[in-house]
Amino acid sequence: MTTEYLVLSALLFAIGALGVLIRRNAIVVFMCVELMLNACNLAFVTFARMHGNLDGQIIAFFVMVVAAAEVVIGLAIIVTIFRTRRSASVDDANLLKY
Amino acid sequence: MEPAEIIPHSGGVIGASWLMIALPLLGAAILLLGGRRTNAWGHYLGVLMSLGSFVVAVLAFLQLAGGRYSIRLFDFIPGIADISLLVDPLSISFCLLITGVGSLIHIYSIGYMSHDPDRRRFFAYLNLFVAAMLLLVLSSNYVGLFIGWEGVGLASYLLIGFWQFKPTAAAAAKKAFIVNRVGDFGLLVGIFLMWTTFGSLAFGDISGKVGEASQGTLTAIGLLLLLGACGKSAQLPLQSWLLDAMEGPTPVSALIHAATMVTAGVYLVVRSGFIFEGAPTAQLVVTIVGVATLLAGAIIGCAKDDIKKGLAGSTMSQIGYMMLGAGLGPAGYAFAIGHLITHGFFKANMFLGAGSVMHGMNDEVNMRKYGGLFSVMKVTAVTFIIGYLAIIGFPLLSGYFTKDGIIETAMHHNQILGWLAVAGAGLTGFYMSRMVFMTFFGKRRWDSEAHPHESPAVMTVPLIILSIGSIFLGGYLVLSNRLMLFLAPAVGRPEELPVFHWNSVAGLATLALVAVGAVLAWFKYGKAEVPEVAPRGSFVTVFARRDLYGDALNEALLMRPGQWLTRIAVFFDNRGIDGLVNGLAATIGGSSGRLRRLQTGFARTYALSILFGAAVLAGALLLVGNL
Amino acid sequence: MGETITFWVLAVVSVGAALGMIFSRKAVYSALLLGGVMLCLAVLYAVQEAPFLAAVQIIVYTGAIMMLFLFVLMLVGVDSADSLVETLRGQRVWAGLAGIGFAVLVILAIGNALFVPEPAGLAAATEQAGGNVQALARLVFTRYVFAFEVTSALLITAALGAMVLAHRERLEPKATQKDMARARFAEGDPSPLPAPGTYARNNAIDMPALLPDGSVSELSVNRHIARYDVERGHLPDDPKLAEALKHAVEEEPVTERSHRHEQASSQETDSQAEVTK
Amino acid sequence: MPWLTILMAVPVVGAVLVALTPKGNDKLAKQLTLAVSVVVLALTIAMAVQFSPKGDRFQFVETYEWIPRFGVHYGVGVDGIALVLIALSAVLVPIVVLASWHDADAPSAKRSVKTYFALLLVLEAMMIGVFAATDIFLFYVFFEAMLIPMYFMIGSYGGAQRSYAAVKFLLYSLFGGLLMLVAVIGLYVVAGKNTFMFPELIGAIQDPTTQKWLFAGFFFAFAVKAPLWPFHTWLPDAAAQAPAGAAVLLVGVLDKVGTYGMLRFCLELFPDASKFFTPLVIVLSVVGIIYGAIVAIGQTDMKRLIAYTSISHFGFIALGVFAMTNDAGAGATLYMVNHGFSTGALFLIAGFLIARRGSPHIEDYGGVQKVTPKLAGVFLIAGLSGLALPGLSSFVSEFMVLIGTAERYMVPAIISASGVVLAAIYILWMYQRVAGGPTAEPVKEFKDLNGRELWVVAPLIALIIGLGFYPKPLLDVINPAVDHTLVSVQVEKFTPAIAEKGAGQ
Repeated sequence: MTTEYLVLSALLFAIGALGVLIRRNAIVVFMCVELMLNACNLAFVTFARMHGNLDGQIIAFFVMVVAAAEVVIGLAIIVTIFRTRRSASVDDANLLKY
Repeated sequence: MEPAEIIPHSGGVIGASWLMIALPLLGAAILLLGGRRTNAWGHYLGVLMSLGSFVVAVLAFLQLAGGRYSIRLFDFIPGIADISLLVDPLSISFCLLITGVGSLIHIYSIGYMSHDPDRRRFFAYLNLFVAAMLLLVLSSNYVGLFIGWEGVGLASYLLIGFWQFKPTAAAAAKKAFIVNRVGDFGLLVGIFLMWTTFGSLAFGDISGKVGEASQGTLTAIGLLLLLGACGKSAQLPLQSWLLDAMEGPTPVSALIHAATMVTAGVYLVVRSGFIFEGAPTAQLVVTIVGVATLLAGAIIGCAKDDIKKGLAGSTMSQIGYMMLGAGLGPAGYAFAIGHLITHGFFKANMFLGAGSVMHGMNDEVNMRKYGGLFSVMKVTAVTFIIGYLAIIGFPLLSGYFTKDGIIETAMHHNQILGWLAVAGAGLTGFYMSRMVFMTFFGKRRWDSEAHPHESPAVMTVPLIILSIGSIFLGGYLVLSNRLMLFLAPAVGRPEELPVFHWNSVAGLATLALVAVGAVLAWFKYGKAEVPEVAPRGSFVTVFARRDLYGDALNEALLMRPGQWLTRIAVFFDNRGIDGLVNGLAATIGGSSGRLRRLQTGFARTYALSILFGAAVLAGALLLVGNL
Repeated sequence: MGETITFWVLAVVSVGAALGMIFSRKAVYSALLLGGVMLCLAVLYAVQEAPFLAAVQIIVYTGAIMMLFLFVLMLVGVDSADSLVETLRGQRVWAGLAGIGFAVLVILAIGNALFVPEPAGLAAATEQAGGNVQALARLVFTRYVFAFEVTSALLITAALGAMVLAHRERLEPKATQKDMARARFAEGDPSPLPAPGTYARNNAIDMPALLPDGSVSELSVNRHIARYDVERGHLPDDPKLAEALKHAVEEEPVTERSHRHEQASSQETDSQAEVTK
Repeated sequence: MPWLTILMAVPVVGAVLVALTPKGNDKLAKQLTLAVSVVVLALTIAMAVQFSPKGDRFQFVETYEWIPRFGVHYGVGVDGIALVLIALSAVLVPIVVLASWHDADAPSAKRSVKTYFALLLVLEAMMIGVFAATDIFLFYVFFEAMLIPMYFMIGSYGGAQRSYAAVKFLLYSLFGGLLMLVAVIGLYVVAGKNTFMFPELIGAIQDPTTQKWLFAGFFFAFAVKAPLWPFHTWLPDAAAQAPAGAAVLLVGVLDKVGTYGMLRFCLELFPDASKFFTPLVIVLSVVGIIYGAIVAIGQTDMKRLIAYTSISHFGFIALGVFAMTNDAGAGATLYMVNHGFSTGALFLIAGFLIARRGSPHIEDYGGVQKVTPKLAGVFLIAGLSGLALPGLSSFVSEFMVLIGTAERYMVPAIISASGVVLAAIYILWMYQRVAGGPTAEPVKEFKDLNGRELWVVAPLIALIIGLGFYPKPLLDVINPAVDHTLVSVQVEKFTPAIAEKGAGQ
């Protein structure tokens, strides 16, 4: 049974990654990142169950905390960029190059 | 007869012979470090130190009595060489010549340099020279000899370039040093070869072991030493510096470039007699070089209008005679040294005389502007003429005995060499007569502002003393073989002592040729009008005037290729090696510049590459898991 | 059996929602679909013996994080739809390849791995502590206490960071009421904007007001209402009024009031610039 | 008493104090630096007096564990070779401080005056450390760390092209150093003795192939550092751009680390590889001697010219090291010291000339002798020392190197000896153009040496002349150390072609 969970997790992760690659709206990209994190959490929870060990759940818990912090900062950055550049496209923020 | 053994010695005057070197060295140090404070009395100190050396030399000579003593001073390079002195008849003869003639020239210089603001420095250099020259002749091994050898080179450099502000003087000084260095290179390599062969550099050790060395090695060493001697003594092919060296003050020309330093090559060959005697080929080369130089010098002397350069050519020629004598083995050594000593007197005499003439003629050196000076400067003229008679071998004067000895010995040894030497004597008769006639006789061709006058006593007294030596010294040394017997403990002597014949074929031929030369000179320069501007002259004259194209040859063969080589090397260094390095840097920089275009700034492109990387990793894990 | 059904239903829903999320044009839809995925996952956590995480998932993710997303979407502009035309050459193709390749490889890896046929279950682990939450708490405060403490630092830092990032530095002193009044009088139009319908012939809110001199005041119409009218063709019969409405729609971007204010401030900066010159 | 640690600590503490001096009081910083360097010199002399040449090989040994896990020690100690080089550094630093009194004041300097002097003291500590280290890892650390102060001294206080020169210097040295690091680690691993201590690692590597690889790593670093032809092009740039004082330490001491390393590490750790590579090294050295001299002749910039003469001289040193005879080895070691003095003097005096004229180009001078006889005089003496005139110190060492080389390799010795002619050309031609001829207009305003400058050159000239006539004190210290090194290398002693039996007859 657990294998299916893992496959689902992999699928969700891949979909999230794809979203990161093809979407330009920074907020959507960010959502895709969240999706990837969630996919990982699913895998952790599944592993916890598989091995009869709560550590996986603890890690998932920490991932959530970190994700929360990350979202706060990430969104703040997006808002700041939007405020100055009137754009939320990740392609527009390409000054750091060469 | 073999040379005598060397005995370690420490006491007495001989034990204190290091004073000979130390005194002038101290003088030089005081004068150089003391600066302007010593301006007032510096020249007296210089003379005093030189005289002090002379006194020590005389005392040591009196105590020597034919012995050979070594005096160890201090350890120099442990295991290779120490600084120690060898006092024997050969070295003491040189000491007497150097300090004796040197002191006279010191005294003379007080007058000659009296108007020069840098007189103190001049005396410091003279003292330095005397010290170095004495170290050269007194050292008991080749390392000490080499130090003195280069020391006199340094002094010569400093004195030729004494008037550094004259570009010609600065260039001549440099040239002298560099050409000498070529010779030094030979001497240095010779020393290496002796070290690897004998494991020692002391004269005593090497002469003891010389019999065990192969003849090839000895020949190689001999030729290398000869190269050194050629450099210092201005023998072919390293003769070109000597004529330029006349840029120095005249006392310098007299002391260094006539009487003493240039004869160091002869000293080296005689001192290394044990090597040359084992290597007949090297000896033959020595004699050939000697004869070639004596002729070349004489030819150059015939064409020079500059009185000092004429004398310089003559010096070359006379050293050629000495070299010839030195290449003839024990029979020739005594005559070579004898000629060296008498030449020291009469050539110094003539150089100082020339200096005296120049002193009176506003430093004019062109003999075509002289003429008829006899009546104006009698002392100078008479002493100069005595020197002249000595050098052309006027019977019973010094040169007659010593030069004749060399010619006779050469004739015994090899007829061709002998006759060439006779021809050289004839040339000597011509060019020296030409010099005397052009300078002291004939019409006065002076410049309008020239007011020739006799020099002060401080200059004429040394001239008189030297001319006395020029008259009597030769006869004293040669008759009854005094010098040969005196030197025998140091250099050996032939089994059969030579006997002096006034009526030998060679001697008479020499006299005849000299007379012919003198008469020719009289017709051309005494009786006939001497043009004030030199006529173009024949091919031979031009050839001689240009120093037998020695400089041109050097320039074409060494200087120009050298300049090219330098330019190529500098170019190669900047463009080749450095270019390679900088090119590598530029390549890396360029490719990095292109590579950094990959950083587009689009976060999504980076994310794509990350995902690819992750996929590759996953694939790799899968692959590894399956293996 | 029940778990299997739950899984398959939720799996299909969550994958569908995820795909919808990445392909929908509008960011708000994406956000809602993501919320859906998270809810599905919460249920799956619950199924997999992680009730605490299921609750946290709903509270933190769906409750807090998704709300933050929506807030930001509102700030940035809901109506700005994302163009789906790709601008980077080859990005979409390669992204698709990499994504599919990655998924396939990971799934292959999972399929390849040797798992115990039946999961061990967490009963043993939770039993001793007396429940999932207690067991987690025990772990958090014993073995992971350091990480936990560090997390607290992280959260504080994040909060501070967000404040710093969102904070806008005031470049000029805050305008007092006095300043605002002065500025308004300096503009030469101290009166309030005319209310719609003043001197109107009917009392509809979409009718432009007439000024005392009988002319039409464009300022009196709310432009959103005007746009609605223009789009639906509900234009008044009076051509003069209709013209005023259309005009109001065309001048959409800035309202008259803010327009005025901007002019004033730009003049101010111009004069400042002159002074500095 | 931990002499060597004190010797390193004093300049470091001094550097900190100098860096802490109040801003704007440059004079205090300079005086403090001078005082510290003189103290170091005094301590060095005190230590040298206690050194006994016949005693243990390494003396004043201190060993403490540093990184026990990898067997890295803080291990210091000196033998005769290291002692004379430490003494060289200790003598040169006060002279350099005095000579560069105004070097850092130039408006073009990028950093403050006190920084320059603090860097100088730090450099001194590192120079002492690198020669004193008996732990190879420690040696490596000093070897690389020395680059830092020198980089800043060139890059912040140098001439117009200083950035280029400083970066080139750094990159060259780092590149060599990294190869050496690989070899150091390789040595540690292959030897398997879990230690970096040099005395314990002698003879640890027996496999010839391994020896060759490790030798190559070490040698390359040292060849760049020395620098040996063809790795030399950083030196003329760095030396020409560095302020005169820094150039003295760069060429006088830093580069000696290269030749010192060859003698100490390459030869003893990898004797078989050294013998294998000897022909190559000798060819490089001989090429360097001739090539450096020829290129020096063609230079128009005084400092570059001197730098190229140094390349020629380093060829002599490397030749002496790899000739592997006692005379050549001792000569090479003595050469390292003498070269420091003579080239140091040349650089400093060239620096005085440049400070007066503001140009390093030879053609901008002329007739200096007439205006400033003292300056020209010391310039000539330093130059003559550079051309190895007998009676001056370089002659002894050059003679020993050549005669020692001749003992085993006659032809290279002869070719190298021709360097004496070329040396005369480059030095005397430069002197002729600078000091001879008519006085150039700007030269007429030159002032002769002032008191400070006299104090700078007088000790150097005294040492040059003194060691030229009586090198025995140094040789007595050096000879046992070199003998010891060559015993480890296991080379046969030189015997002349005609054996000693003839001596008694």
